[in-house]
Amino acid sequence: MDWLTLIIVVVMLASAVAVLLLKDFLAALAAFSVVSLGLSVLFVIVRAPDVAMTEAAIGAGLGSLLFALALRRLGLWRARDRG
Amino acid sequence: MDTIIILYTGAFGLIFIGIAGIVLSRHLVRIIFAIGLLEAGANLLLLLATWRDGASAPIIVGGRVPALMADPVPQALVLTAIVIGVGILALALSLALRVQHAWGTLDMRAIRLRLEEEIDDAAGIEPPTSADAPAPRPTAPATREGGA
Amino acid sequence: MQRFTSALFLLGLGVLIAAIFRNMDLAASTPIVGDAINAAAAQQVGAANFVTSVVLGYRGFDTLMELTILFTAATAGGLVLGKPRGDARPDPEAGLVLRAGADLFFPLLLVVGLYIILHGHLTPGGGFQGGVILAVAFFLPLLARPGTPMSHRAVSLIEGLAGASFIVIGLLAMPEGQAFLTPLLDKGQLGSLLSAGSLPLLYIAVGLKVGSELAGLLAQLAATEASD
Amino acid sequence: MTLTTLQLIALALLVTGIALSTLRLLLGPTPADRMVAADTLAVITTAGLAGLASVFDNPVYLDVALVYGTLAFVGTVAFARALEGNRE
Repeated sequence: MDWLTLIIVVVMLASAVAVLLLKDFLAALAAFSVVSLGLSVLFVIVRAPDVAMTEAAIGAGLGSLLFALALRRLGLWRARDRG
Repeated sequence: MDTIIILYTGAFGLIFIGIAGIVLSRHLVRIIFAIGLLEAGANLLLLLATWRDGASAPIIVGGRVPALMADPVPQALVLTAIVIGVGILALALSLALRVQHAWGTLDMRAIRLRLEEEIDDAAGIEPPTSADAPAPRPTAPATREGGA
Repeated sequence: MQRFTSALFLLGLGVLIAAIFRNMDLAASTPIVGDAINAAAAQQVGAANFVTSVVLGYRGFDTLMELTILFTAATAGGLVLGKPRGDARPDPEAGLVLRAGADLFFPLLLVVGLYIILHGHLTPGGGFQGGVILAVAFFLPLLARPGTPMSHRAVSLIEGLAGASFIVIGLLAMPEGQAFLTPLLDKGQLGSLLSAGSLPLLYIAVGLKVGSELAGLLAQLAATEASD
Repeated sequence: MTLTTLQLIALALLVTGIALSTLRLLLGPTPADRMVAADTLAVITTAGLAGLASVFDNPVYLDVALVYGTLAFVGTVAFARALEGNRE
């Protein structure tokens, strides 16, 4: 199980750094949802299915929805074909 | 390497990245993202406090009672903490919306300047205008899309 | 200058965390309370999911306080957002795929949410998770067709009734000399749907409260005017 | 716990998928690329959670996969919806 945990932690931390470094907020939000995804798998690995389910519901559904709505209304959501 | 060391590294790494984001960022929305990361790391750390190797989930399935079960108390704490976290996130985002609506900027430096000006105005204090005073304050730059 | 101080602070923080990490006794915990609960919860509360036993049985009062915090956060968010202006231009209607998908997905999400709430004492899940799913389910049609009116009066009514019923179920134990929020009713067969006394009722109240709160918050956020 | 050969192969394939999708997420270059990578990761994770349920030999973890599978769709729809509304 060690290698699986290691891979998930590396993916999670890499996307956490990406959240702070990416200029575009759409990309940052995508990376943020990947962080909560990795966290959900880690919660399953530490045998907490209840917490994993909460994190899945919040991170995948409601959190993305909240941020998407708010960023759209803040005018930070620029769709570009290139760049 | 032990699984527990990897897990603790993940939790501490998330906390460190979250605090770094709060301290270094100048954009309000980026700070809210960083608060989310910090909260996630804290939740993981709380859950790891009672980790035991080989324990199974604290749920009885089909009348089969496992020999060693994980501690349900931190799990219950973290479960509610995550739901409250999303409430806090929503509140922070609505505050950011109000700030954008009122002042037209989300840059923390500009927001701080505006705040000081408003406090000065409300208190009736003239901005310092002596010959030895530092250069007048730059007008708040109206950046709306900022980097890290 | 500010960047430099921030970097210095982070360096100190990193050293501090590394020191804590080095001296920490990893994986040496003996969860006394947790083991006691694991040993006794099946007889005392009767729920197969011990996390549910802790959330509603042993720490029910804390859960009530946490619901209060969530309510405060949601209300404050609503207050901060304020009333949307009447002339606000709503988002354009979604494409055919999302409209058809929302119609198809609404009943599925409803069933999943109710399943998660009702089986909260048997499988992972419960009021908090199911409430989130219900909130998303009721918000999805609004995402597909912006401008659809959502009855805020009904949402507040459900929210208030759910919160009140949580407290009333807690108070029902008090006339018989027991503490607030003591689990009532028959424990039943461990692992069957009708077991664990009044815990499923409490979880239904929690689910409805969380769901209506978050759905109302999402609807209010969606009704706020876009800034460009 | 010991993994059977089938579980080992399944987990190895899933990890390969995770690695490739994460590469796309970090490299970009456009935000749409990163968004699609996040969605792919969500689908892979749903399968991975089902795989973990098999490894742990406990059906309760399947509920997590169910919730993740249904709500990942909603998250992606939220991304896509905000993009669609912005492109006049």
